[in-house]
Amino acid sequence: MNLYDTLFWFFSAVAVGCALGVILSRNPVNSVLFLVGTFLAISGHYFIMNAQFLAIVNIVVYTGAIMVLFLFVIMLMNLNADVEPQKGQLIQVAGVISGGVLFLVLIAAIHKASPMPIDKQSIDIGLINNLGKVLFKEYVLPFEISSVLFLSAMIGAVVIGKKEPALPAEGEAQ
Amino acid sequence: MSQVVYLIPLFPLIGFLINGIFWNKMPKSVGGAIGTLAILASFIISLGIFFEVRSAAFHGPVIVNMFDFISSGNLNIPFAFQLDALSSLFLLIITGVGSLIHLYSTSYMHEDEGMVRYFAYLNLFVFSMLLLVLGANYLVMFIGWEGVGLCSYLLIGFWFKKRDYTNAAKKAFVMNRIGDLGFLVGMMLVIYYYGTLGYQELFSTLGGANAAVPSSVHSWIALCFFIGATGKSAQIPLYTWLPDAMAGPTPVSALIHAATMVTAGIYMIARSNALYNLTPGVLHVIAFIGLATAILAATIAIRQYDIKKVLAYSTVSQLGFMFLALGVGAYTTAVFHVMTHAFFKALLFLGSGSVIHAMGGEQDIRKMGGLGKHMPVTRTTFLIGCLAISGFPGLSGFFSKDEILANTFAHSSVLYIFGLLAAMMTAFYMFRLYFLTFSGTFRGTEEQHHHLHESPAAMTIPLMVLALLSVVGGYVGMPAVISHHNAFASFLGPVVKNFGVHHLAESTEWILMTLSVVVSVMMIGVAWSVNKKPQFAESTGFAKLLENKWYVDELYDAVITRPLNALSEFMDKYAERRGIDAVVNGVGKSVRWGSDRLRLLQSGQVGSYIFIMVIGMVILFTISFFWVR
Amino acid sequence: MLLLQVDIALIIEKLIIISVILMGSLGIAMYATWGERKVAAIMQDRLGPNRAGPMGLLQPLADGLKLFFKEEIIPDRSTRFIFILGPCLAMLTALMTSAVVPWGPDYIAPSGRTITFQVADINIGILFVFGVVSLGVYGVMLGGWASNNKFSLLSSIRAASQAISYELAMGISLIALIMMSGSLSLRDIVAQQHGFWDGNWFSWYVFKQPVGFIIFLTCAFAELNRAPFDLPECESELNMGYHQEYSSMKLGFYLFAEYINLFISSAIIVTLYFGGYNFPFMDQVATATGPLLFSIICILVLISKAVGMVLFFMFVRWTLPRFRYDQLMKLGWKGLIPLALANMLVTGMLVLWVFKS
Amino acid sequence: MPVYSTHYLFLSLLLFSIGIMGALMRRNAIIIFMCIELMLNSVNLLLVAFSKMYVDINAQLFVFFIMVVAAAEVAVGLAVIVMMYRKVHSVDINILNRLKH
Repeated sequence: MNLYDTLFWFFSAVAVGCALGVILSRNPVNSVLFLVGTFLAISGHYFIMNAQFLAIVNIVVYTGAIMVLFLFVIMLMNLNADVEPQKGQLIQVAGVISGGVLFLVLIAAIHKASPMPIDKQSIDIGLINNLGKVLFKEYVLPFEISSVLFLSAMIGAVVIGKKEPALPAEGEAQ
Repeated sequence: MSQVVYLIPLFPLIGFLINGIFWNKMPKSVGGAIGTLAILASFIISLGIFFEVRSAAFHGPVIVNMFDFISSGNLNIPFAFQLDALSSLFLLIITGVGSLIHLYSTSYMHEDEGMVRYFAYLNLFVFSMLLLVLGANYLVMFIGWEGVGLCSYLLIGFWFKKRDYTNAAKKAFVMNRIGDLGFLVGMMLVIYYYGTLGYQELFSTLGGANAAVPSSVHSWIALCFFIGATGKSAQIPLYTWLPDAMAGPTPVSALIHAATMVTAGIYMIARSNALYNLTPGVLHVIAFIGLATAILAATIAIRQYDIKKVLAYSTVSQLGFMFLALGVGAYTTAVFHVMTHAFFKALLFLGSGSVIHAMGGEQDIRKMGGLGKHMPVTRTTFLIGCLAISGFPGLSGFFSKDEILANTFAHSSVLYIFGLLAAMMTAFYMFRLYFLTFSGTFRGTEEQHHHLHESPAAMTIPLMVLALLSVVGGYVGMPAVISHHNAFASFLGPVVKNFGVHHLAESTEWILMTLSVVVSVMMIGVAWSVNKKPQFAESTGFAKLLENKWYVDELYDAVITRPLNALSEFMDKYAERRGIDAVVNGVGKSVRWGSDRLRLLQSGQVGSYIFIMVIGMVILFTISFFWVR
Repeated sequence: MLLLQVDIALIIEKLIIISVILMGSLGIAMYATWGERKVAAIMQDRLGPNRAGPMGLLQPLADGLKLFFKEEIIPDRSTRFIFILGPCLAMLTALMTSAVVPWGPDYIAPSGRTITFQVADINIGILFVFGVVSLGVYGVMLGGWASNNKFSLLSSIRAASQAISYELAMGISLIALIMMSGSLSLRDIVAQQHGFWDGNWFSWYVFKQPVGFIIFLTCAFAELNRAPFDLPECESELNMGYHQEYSSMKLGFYLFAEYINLFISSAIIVTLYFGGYNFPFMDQVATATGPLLFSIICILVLISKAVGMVLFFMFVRWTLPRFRYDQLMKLGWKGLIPLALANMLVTGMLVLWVFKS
Repeated sequence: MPVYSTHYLFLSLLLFSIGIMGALMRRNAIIIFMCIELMLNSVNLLLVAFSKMYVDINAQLFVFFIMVVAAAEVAVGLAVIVMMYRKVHSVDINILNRLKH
């Protein structure tokens, strides 16, 4: 068992464990932290697959920005385990069963797929200059469009989150 | 010159657009001038094209492709114009007579508030008519065909405030549509069997190597086209719209319902001569229908009192003559008669317009009489028109009608006798009209008598030009016995191939000519003697039958309209309400019943939606991975 | 670069470097507290700490000892695990940044072995710094929230939004620099600033990117929560800020993390804009001395530059008054980001049209 | 036991299914939103694995774009949730059943 495989199993265990933590923990803040853990584990996977750029971008975007926003919102609303709405036992069991059935169906469908070895290290396609060349040559239009998407999402978020003028101002730092 | 052919329809289109867009903002004289000048410009280019086609350097038809109109699979129909002897001749007739009538209209319609609108319609009509004759395939012809039908509708119902007039317009439109259906079916048959609509492609493959197409198909196509022609050219059984169409302004009657649009059917059949030459049976039908129409319309014309109705029935009758000529295979003769008829019938209509103008809108000839004294120009030109249509020797009608009769005689002497009968009646009713109108004493009111006057120059100049044409127009097609060379027939020869026309012995032709002249002159005399002391008693018996147009309208009403109405009512009450409505409502009700139950699934809880979505995903995956192999 | 191809010697070498850097940063951070008090004293014309040891040099040790022996208080209604996690995260992220800083030039040992004075030369060093900095927010946020104190919560939210807002301007200002350098690796960037005078212009990026430097510096103030942007811990509004409920070594962690951050940020600023370990006439020095000595000189140069930067931070803290929160946000969003964008645009045009080589 | 592409396949499927379970089990809109992010990430992981497997860089660019879309989605989605909280003072999705009426 070499380092690569060890790291794979380690990150996989962390990812799955943290993912379970996300859905099982009662406190939303804990969920967020577990999700951060999952994302870090996934970034670790990217690292060992030598996709360094994506790994760092994953950290910066997901854990550094998106999850902070989640945490932000949860803190603003002061959500904790006490106010967490809970579903009935039956619904939860049904959710687990249907999710599990979906998993089993998909596994059963692909379990015969011929395993191909992941060429872990020898290829530098995940490095930033290779990625950048393709991104700015072949995907320049999607890139530009996604920037427009970003802009519109930003404006949309501002418009949605804008206070109605009738309401008194609330302290929100967003 | 042929490369600028698109200008010919373009000018009227521009005129239409200008007049149509600014119809309520423009002074009448400007609108009239624009309309007239547009047609005049077209006429000038048409003249150029005509001389180019006539020149020795011209070989075969020129096809000018404008753009690809329909391109789908193997079917490729370009928007193309075809220039040859036939189309250039029709161009001349349309634009020439058209510009004269436009000029006439500037004066005739001057009192009318909708004059600019009128000119817009008129330009649109000319545009459509030019498309009809210029098109290099049946589709372009059909566009023009529908366009002229539309304009005819618009112009007949021009004074749409009168209910009768709009009804007449509707009648014309519906009748035309019935014929158009035939044309459409014919076109589809052509596409189905030949995969093209272009004249050149179609006629070159027609009946030749393409043996896969059964010959009966040719007959069906020919018949369908002929049905289209009967609608547009007012033949039995679709002729009743034309007399009613006299509701429109008189210049419209002159242009559309005498000179141009109604000859579209003849143009189409002459154009499709290659097709009809393959189907002698259909030609017989055409000849028979044409002759029947000629006689029927002539008999009706004898007992009409409306000046325009007489002319209308006369037009129907003359169109019947043309179809008779087509039916006996003498296409060039038919086209020749189209041309001469365009001259003298337009002249007669415009003359009657002049009379109506003078009478202040009165159209009943029983209230006229003695007008010749007051309007000498109208009288003289009208007389020339009457002589021409009656076949007086030396005038245009003489040559064309005589040629038709000669060809008919060569075909069958029985048909000839009936044709001669129709020609006799023509002379009679035309001169009955003339005498009742222009000679004798005035029978109208004092006020009308006071107002009688000659029309202004804008109206009399077209009359004089047309009268001149009516006199000399025939000399281009003098029969071989007189000039040894029928210039007209040889001009059209490359395009229009006559079918089964026998050449008569010279002596026979002279005899036939003399006979028809004698008969005509005789009938003029009869008409004079009958109308010397006109009395308008309530007619009885046969005369009444004629006066009521053989009760054809009533017959149609009883045979077609009423049963149809009854059927519709029946359908409305039972099939529609109990059958279709029940089905439709039943579908609605059952959907409603079902959705009442399905609604319970929609709990409004997002969670349950996700649940259902996941379950659906599982089921779909299961099916696609494990069952569907 | 193959990330996971390692041998035992390399692992040992890296472990040594890591521990030295950790110890070094901790030590420097310790004395930064002393330095800060001394600077404050100088600015306020007083003596500052002078009891423990000569010139009060033992003061940081005494302070550390005091923090160790303080009573550990965990508020009753706090979220216990996260309450402890907060300072740990703050410390962790503070220390992680140092991994990509190149402390000195390569030293080729007599055995032929190349020793790089850098924990990891990943080719996306700057992005790594960003990733870690963005994680640094968690320590503050979680600590403030877990305390279950509204002042702490407000403070941590302030800290987080301030950090997120200024990260944008910081990143954009850095893009301009990256455009010029053409590499994300800090090692390459330092190598490009070799010496002091390169050809016909200064080689340090502070001269090539003055606007970018100013933006970056301003953002660094905000990221470090230091005056004039120390809104999260402004006593007049929020008592003590997010570490109000902390005591003992957990408080010590927070304070320590701040000074470590201060030092590492200074090191990074120096690396990016002031040539890192490069100094004028370094080639002559390199030939005059042996390679080992030269490496040590370089490391000392970098550390002294960083210490100078730290002193600058301190001087500013005691010079400028604190901003108001809305002024802070306005400066960040309406001032620095557009400026950084314009800088990026101008740099891009220059790189594309003027300096195309 | 060496690592093959199927390992990544199973791992990302597992993460995806956990995400789905979470979306089904929880009523907190934010948690559901987070579960969606988790599912997106599992797909990203699979894409990167495939990109390594086929030595194709395009898959990694798709990951990049998925991140962009996810970020935009979070911005709008969280704004919506904040707005919802402001109106009904809860993030329970079961309260949002206006669609029923």
